Amino acid sequence: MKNKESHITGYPTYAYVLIILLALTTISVAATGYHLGAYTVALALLIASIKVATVISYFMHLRSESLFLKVAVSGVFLIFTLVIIITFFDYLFR
Amino acid sequence: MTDHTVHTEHFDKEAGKLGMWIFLFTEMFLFGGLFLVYAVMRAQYSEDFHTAAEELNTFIGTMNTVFLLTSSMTVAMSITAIQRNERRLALFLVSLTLLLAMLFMVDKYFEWSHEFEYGVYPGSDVLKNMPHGELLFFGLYFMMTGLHALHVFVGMILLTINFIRIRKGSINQENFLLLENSGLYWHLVDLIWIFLFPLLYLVS
Amino acid sequence: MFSEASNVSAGVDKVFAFIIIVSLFFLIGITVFVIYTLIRFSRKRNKKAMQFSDNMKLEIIWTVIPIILVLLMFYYGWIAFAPMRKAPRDAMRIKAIGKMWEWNFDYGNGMTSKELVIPLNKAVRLDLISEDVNHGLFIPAFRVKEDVIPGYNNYLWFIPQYIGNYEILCTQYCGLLHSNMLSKVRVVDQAEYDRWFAELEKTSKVPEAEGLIVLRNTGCLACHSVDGAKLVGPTFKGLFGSERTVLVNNTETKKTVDEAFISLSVYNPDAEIAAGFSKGLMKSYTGVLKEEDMKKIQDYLKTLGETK
Amino acid sequence: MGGETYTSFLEYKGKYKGLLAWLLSTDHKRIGLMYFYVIAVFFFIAASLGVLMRTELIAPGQTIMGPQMYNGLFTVHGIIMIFIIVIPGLSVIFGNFFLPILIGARDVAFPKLNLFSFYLFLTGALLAVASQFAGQGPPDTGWSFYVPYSVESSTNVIFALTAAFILGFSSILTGINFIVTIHRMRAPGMSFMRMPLFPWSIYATAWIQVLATPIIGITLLMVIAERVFSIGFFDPALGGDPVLFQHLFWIYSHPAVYIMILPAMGVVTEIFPTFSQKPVFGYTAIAVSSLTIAFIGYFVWGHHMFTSGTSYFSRLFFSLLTFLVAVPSAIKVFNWVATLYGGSIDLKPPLLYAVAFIFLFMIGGLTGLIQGALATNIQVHDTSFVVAHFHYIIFGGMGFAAFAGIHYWFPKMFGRMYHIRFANIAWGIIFTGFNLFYFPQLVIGMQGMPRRYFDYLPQFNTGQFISTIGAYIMVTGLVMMLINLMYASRKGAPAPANPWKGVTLEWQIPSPPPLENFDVIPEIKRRPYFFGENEPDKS
Ligand code: HEA
Ligand code: HEA
Ligand code: HEC
Ligand code: CUA
Ligand SMILES: [Cu+2]
Repeated sequence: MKNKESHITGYPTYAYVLIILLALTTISVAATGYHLGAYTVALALLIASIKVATVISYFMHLRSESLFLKVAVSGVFLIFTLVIIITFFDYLFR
Repeated sequence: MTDHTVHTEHFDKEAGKLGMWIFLFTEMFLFGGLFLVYAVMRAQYSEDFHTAAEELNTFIGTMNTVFLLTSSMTVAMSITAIQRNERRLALFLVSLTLLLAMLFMVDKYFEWSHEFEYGVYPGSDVLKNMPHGELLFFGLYFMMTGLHALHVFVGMILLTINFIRIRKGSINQENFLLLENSGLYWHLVDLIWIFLFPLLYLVS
Repeated sequence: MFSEASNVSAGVDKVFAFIIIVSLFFLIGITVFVIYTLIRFSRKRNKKAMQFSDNMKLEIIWTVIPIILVLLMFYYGWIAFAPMRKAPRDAMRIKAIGKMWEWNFDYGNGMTSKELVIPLNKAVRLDLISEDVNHGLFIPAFRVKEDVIPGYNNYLWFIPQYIGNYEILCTQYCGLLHSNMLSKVRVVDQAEYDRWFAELEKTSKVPEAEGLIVLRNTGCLACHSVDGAKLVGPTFKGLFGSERTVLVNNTETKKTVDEAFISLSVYNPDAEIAAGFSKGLMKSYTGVLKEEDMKKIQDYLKTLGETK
Repeated sequence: MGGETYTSFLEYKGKYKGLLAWLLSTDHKRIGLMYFYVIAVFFFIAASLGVLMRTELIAPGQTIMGPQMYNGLFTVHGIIMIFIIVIPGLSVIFGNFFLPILIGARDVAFPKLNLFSFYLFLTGALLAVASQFAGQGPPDTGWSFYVPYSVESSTNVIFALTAAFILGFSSILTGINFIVTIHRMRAPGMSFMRMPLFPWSIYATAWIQVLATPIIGITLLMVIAERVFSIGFFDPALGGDPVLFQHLFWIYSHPAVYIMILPAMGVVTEIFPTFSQKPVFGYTAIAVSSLTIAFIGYFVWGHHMFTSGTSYFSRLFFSLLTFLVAVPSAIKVFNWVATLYGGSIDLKPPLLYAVAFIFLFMIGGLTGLIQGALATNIQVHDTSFVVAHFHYIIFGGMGFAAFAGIHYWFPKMFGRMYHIRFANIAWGIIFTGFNLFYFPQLVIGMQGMPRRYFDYLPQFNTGQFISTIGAYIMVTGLVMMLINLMYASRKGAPAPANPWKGVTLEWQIPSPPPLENFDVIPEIKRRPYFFGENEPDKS
C-alpha cells in the first residue's frame, strides 16, 4: 500500500455531514406519522442505510481508504444481506 | 513485557487501522445475529411488535440519536484537530464527545428505570403475561439496547484514555493511531444505533 | 435390492445407488491412480522429477465434469424427495405425539396407542407434535424422517406397501433416554386393522387412574416407571408396602413404604435416599404438588403395591 | 545444526527465565508451540472420552456406564474436539509457527494480541473442562446445544456455553491477526500470487473466522440470556422459535467446518511438492478454490436442517449450494494428484499421512454428497452415517493432515528427527484401525442406527462391535506415534536445516529457527515451489 500523507478533512465538511444526518433523522421520525403500510419499514431502512453510508464514507474516511478496504466493507454488508435473505427463504415459503 | 529485545519492526500504522476495521466487521456480525432474530420475529408478530413499540418513548430515542450523531462528528473533528496539531481543540472535542456519550447513558438510564417501574424487565411477571410477540419485542429490546449500551460504555473508557494521552502528549500530530481507532469504534457504535433506532422506536 | 416397504423407499434407494456408484468410480479410480503414481514415480525409479505446473485443458475438464455430476445428484435427490412433501388430501391423519421419552399415536376422539397400527396400501399422514423438546420420528424401512419440534406443525406421510412390523426410532437428541424412545409400526390388512381399531375404541373408554394422570403431568414418569423398569429413580411397581433400605444422615435404615414415606420422599427427597441412588437427582416438589394430588398419587401407588 | 553459531528460539533467553520465558513470550513460534502442547493434552482427554463411548457401544444395553454419563461424554467429547481442537487447531499451531516464516516475516502483525488470544483460548478451554466437574454435572446437550433441551436441561450448560463463547473470541482475534499479517508483512517481492499455499488457506480461513464466529457468539449469549432471564428467543413456550436457533447455530457451524478443513488442505499442499520435488500443479486453481469454498460455504448451512420442517424451497436451495461447494474440493483433489504425477517421489511419513489424507478425505467428502442430496439425507440424517462422515472428514482429513504436518515440520520445530521406520509402522496401524472403526458406522447408519444412542437394537451389534475393535487398534497406533514424537523431541538425532529438500522459505533457515527467523529478510523473485530450471519463470 502506498505510504500516503494522511488526508485531513476540514471541520466544515463534518458539520455539513452532521446536518444531513440530522435532516434524515427528522424525515424518518416524521414519516412514522403517515401510514404507509408495509413501505414504512422499507423507508425507515432506506433512510438508515443512507445514514450509515454517509457515516462510513465521511466520518470513518472510507472514501480515502484503499480499494481493498472498500471492497471488504461492501463485501461484509453483502454477505450479511444474503444471510438474511436466505434465512427468509425458509420463513417466507413455509 | 516481551522478550524481544532485538525487535527491529518499525511501527506499522496501516496494520493497526486494518486490524481495527476487521474487528469492526466482527462487531457488525455480532449485532447482525440480533438483527436477524429481530427480522424473523417481526415477520411473524408484526402486530404485537407494533403495539409494544408504541410503549417506547420516541422522544427519548430521537434525543439519543441526536446525541450519538453529534458525538460522532465531534470525535471525527478531534482527529482533524490532532492532525493540525491543535491540541487544545482536540482535548475540547474529545471531552465534548464524552459529554454527549454521558447524556446518552443518562437518557438510557431514565428510559430503562421507567420501564422497570412498570414491571417491564427481563423475566418479570408483567412481561410473561404479555402476548408472545410483545414479550419477544421487549426481550430483543433489552438485549439489543443492553449490548449497545455496553459498547457505549467501552467507547467511553477508550475516549477517556485518549483524553489522558493527548494531555500527556503521547498522542500527537505524528502518532494518533489510538485516537483514530477509537474514533472508528465510536462510529460503529453510532452506526448500530442508526439501525436500532427505527427498528425499535419507529415501527408502525 | 431396493426396498419397497413404502411408496418412497425405492426412489430414495435409487439415489443412494447413483451417488454411491459415481463415488466409487472416483474413489477407486483416484486411489488406484495414486498408488500407481507412488510406485511408478518413486525416487528409485525416477531420479529426476518432471517440471510442469499447469494445464488449462485439464483444469477445465475436471471442473466441468464434477459440476455436471453434482447437478445430476442434486436433481435426482430432488425428484425422489419431492413426493415426500406432497401428502394426498384424503390421507388418513394420525397425530404422532412425542414426549420425553415415548411416542403416542392419537387416532382422534381420545383414542391413543403406543404402537402405530396402519392398514396396508393406505396413505397415512402423521402430524408431528411435541409436548416438550425436539424429537425426530424415523422409520428406517420406509425411508421417512422428520423432526418433531414444539410449536411447529411438521408432518410426514407414506403408503405402506408390505405387511409387517417396522421400527420407529427417535433421531433428534432429546435427553436422558433418547435411545429408548422406540416404538413400532404394524402394517396389517384392512380386516385386521378394523378389528384392532374396534378394540382400541373399547379400551380407550376406560378412564386412566387419576393418580397416573397426576404422575404423568407432574413429570414423575420421566424418572420412575410403573412397570418395573429402572430409570433414573426406583420403579413404582411393587413399591408400596415393601421394605426399603434408605440412607438417613448416611446411616442405613430399613423402612416400610407407607403414605408418610411417599410424602417425605416427594417433599423432601434428600432426607431419605434410597439405597443405590445418589442424592440431588430428585428435586423437592414442595409448592409444586398440591396435597390433594399427593393423595391421588398415594392411592394409585397402592394399586401398584406388592401383589403376592 | 550447521557450523555457524546462533541461538535458536528454543534456547533464547530473554528477560524471564524458565517457564515464564515461555508463558510471557510474544514470539510467534513459542506461542505456536504452547498451543501445540495445550491442544495435544486436550486431544488426549477428548479422545479418551471417545474411547470410553466406544467401549460402551461394544454391546447393546448398558455395558460400562449409564445414559446420563454417556450423554455427558459425547457432549464434552464433541465440544472439546470441535471448539478446542479442530477449529483453532491447525491455524493456531502451524499458522502461528509457520505463517510468518513462509511469508518472510519476523513475527505476526500484533504479537501481544497473539499472546492474549492464547490466554483467552486457555481460559475457554479450562472452563470447558470445569463444566465437567462443577455444579450439576456435565452438560448433556450435544455439541449443537439445540433448544429447547439446552434451555431445560438442569446440567452445567451455561459453563459450556460461556466456554464456547470465549473460545470464539480467541479465534476471532487470531483471525484478525493473520489477515493483517498477510496483508502487511509479506517479504518484498512476495505478491499474493507468489505466496505459498498454506498462507493462502490460512487467509481464507481467517476471513471465515472473522465473519462467522460472532454469530455463534451472539447466539450463545441469547441462550444464556434465555436461561438466566427467561427472555424467550427460542423457547416455544414463550413464543420463541427453536428452528431459528438452528439457523443461527449452523450459520456459524457450517462455515466452521471449513475453518477446520482449509488449513488442513493448506498443509498437505505444502507436502506434496516437497516430496515429489515438483511444483504444485494448478497453483492458481488451488488458491482460488480456497476462497470459493470460504465464500460459498457461508450459504449452505441449511443442509443440517433438512428434516427440521424448513420450507420446501429452502431445502432445494441449500441442497443445490451444498453440491456446488463440493466442486472446489474436488478440484483440489485432482490438483494434488497431478502434483504427485511425474515427480521423484520419496515416500516418507509426512507423505504417507498426506496420501492417507486424500483417501480418507475423499470418503468423507463423497459421503457428504449423499447427505447433501435431499432424498438420501432424509434417511441418513442424525444417524451414525453422519457420525462416520464427519469423523472421516475431520479426523481422517484434518486429523491426518495434522499428523502429516507434525511429521513434516517436526525437524524444523524441534531441530531433531524422529524414527522413520517406527513412524511408518504407526501410520499403518492408525490407518487400518481407522477404516475398521468408521466404515461399519457408514453401513449401520444407512440401515438406520441413530446417533447419540447409548443403547441400540440388536441388529446393529456386529457393526458396532467391529467399530470398537477398530477404535482400539487405532488408539494403539496413535499411542505409538505419540511415543515416537515425544522421544524424538528430547533425544532424537539432530536434524539438518533442510531434511526433505524443500524449497519454501522455512527450509532456508536453520532448524530450529533463530529468534527472529531471518537475519536478512529475503527478497522474493518468483513463485514458490520452484525446483529447477525447467519451469519457465511465471509472473
Ligand atoms: C472438516 C469438516 C467438514 C467438511 C470439510 C465437510 C464437508 C462436507 N460436508 Fe459435512 N459435516 C461435518 C463436517 C464437515 N463436512 C460435521 C461435523 C457434520 C455433522 C454436524 C453435526 O450434526 O453434529 C457434517 C454434516 C453434514 C451434513 C448434514 C448431515 C445431517 O445431519 O443430515 C451434510 C449434508 O449435506 C454435509 C455435507 C458435506 C459436503 C457436501 C461436504 C463437501 O464440502 C465435501 C467435498 C469433498 C468431496 C466431494 C470429496 C473430494 C472430491 C472427489 C473425490 C472428486 C469427485 C467429486 C465429485 C464428482 C463431486 N455434512
Ligand atoms: C476432531 C474431531 C473428532 C475426533 C478426532 C474424534 C475422535 C473419536 N471419536 Fe468422536 N465425535 C466428534 C469429533 C471427533 N471425534 C464430534 C463433533 C462428535 C459429535 C458429538 C455430538 O453428537 O454432539 C463425535 C461423536 C462421537 C461418537 C458418537 C456418539 C453418538 O452419537 O452416540 C463416537 C462413538 O463412537 C465417537 C468416538 C470417537 C473415538 C473413539 C475417537 C477416537 O478416534 C479418538 C482416538 C484418539 C486417541 C486415543 C488419541 C491419542 C492421543 C494422541 C496420540 C495425542 C497426540 C496429539 C497430538 C500430536 C496433537 N465420537
Ligand atoms: C429427575 C428425576 C426424578 C423425578 C422427576 C422424580 N423423581 Fe422420585 N426419585 C428420583 C431418584 C433418583 C430417587 C432415589 C433417591 C431418593 O430417594 O431421593 C427418587 C425417589 C423417589 C421415591 C422414593 C422411592 C424409594 O424407593 O425410596 C418416591 C416415592 C418418589 N421418588 C416419588 C416421586 C414422585 C411422586 C415424583 C413426581 C412428583 C418424582 N418422584 C419425580 C428421581 C426423580
Ligand atoms: Cu425423543 Cu430423541
Ligand atoms: Cu455443513
